Amino acid sequence: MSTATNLNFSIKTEVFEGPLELLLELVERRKFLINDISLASVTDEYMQYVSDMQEESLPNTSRFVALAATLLLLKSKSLLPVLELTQDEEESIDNLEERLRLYQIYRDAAKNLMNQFGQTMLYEPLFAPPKEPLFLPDSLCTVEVLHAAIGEVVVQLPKTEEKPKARVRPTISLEEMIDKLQHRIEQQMKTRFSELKQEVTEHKEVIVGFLAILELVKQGNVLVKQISRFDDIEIEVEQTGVPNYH
Amino acid sequence: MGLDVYIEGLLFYKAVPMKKAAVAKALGVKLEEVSAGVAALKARLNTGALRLLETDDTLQLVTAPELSHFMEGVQKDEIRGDIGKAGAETLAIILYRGPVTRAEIDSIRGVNSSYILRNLLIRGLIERSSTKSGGGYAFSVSPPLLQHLGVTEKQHLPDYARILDQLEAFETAQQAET
Amino acid sequence: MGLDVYIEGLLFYKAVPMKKAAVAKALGVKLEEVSAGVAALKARLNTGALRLLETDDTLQLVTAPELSHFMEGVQKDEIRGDIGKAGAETLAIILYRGPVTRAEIDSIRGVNSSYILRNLLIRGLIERSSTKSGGGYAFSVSPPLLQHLGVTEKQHLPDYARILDQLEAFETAQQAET
Repeated sequence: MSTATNLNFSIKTEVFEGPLELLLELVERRKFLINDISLASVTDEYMQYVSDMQEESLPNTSRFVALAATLLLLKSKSLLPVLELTQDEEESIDNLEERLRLYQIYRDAAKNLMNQFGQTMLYEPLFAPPKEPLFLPDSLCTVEVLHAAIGEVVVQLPKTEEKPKARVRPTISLEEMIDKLQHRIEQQMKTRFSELKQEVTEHKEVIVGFLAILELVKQGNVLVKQISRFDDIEIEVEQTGVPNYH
Repeated sequence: MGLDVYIEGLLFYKAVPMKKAAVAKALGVKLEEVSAGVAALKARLNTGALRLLETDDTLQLVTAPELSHFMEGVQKDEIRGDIGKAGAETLAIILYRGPVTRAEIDSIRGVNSSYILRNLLIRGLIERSSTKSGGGYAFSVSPPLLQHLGVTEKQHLPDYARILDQLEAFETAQQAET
Repeated sequence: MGLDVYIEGLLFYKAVPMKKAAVAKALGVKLEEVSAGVAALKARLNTGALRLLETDDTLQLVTAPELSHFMEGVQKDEIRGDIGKAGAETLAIILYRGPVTRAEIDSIRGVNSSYILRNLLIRGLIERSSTKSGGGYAFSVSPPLLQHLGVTEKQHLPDYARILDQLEAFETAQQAET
């Protein structure tokens, strides 16, 4: 059992409606402020949660995966500053912090609303039927008008699939996303992550394996040797140094 | 807060004449105490739009006689006004689908209908009756409106079967969800 | 008699929320004059059982918050006091940012809010109106929402000013960046 798994333990039992809610919870749980450093540091936990969601085929996983992509970019950039990001990607990272800050304001306001709702009611009068029965039809009280009105009502009936309940596979999986990112980093850094990837088969292992490599690079546990000026940079990982996340 | 404030709130909420004994009971006080509160309330209301109408054994909040001319005008305007698009939609649902509860109407329209139902009730276009299950009311079109519309059999309403099928399909789907 | 008395009489008679525009029309005055009357009425009501509940575009007479405990014992309806996390977040966005479109709400919450919006509409806690641009609806605070929160206007919410400050600070920071 590693520390990362322990941290995830209580998160797992909670249900999060959306990715911002989950991310904010992870940041606040560590009493962090919202910035790129804190977001990078909770990326592992976020990925773990989404990975579990995907495994259980929970609805709305795709929402969480989309944000996971941004988080991974952010984390990759923080660990490998030489990684070049497109302008769009830089923006999506900046936006994420802003969105989370704005969401935090409303989420806090919501907590107070929830406590206050229904506690002190202001009452309007009960309905008092008129003493003498009236009958006041108007120009709308014809079969034609009411037929048209019910037609409008039927057209406006909401589609029943509005409530999110169908268990669908996300359109893009975490593995696909990580594959793409890994490919890019390989291209840019000319490293050989793929060699490591071959050793792991479970998708969860790919995910955490990738994160682990990023960590190892950062921590200097990786031997980088440039074999010659034009050769690939090879990464050697001491197996004992790889955190075991699963 | 004085007893007058409680009496005022209670009468405002009930909106119909209340027995003094019932007022005393709701406040948990004696009848004589109600009388003291009533005197205080009358004195306080004096500058506003409301008055306390008192009979031997009842109390009711009403608008001041000074406003009676204005209130008559308001009532006339109300009669002249029409029920509006939302009113027509609600009435149509009650015509085709009635007897139907407020919850069912709200679910079909996707918005709360309670104020609209009040207006349709006041205008005598619909009626309400207690539901079998006891939870709230069921609404139906009033007999005078049926007559006004010239509808003798609901089945003869245009598109009756098709519309009812669609409403039923929707309601079944809603129930399956919850 | 002052305009405040007419407004009070009118709202008492209607018993449900009235559009400010309809109040102005019934009184034959301009909207600004209604505002002056509203201020006078609020001041006068202050010692009694009733309060004037105000949203951006409606007025309604309701019982004072001080009476809520007593009224709770008098009334029969079961109040559903739960709105849930998703409901509360959506209401917060509508309270502090409304009128607001579903797209804006979705973007702030990072999830699709159509189901929760429908639920809040059916409960009467929010209102929808067509947007100026004509594309879809904008959602705003309803009188029943304020009734449930125990305030006669949203500005009276305990942390209204604080949250508004935070939102302003956020927007200032954003503008400084760009």
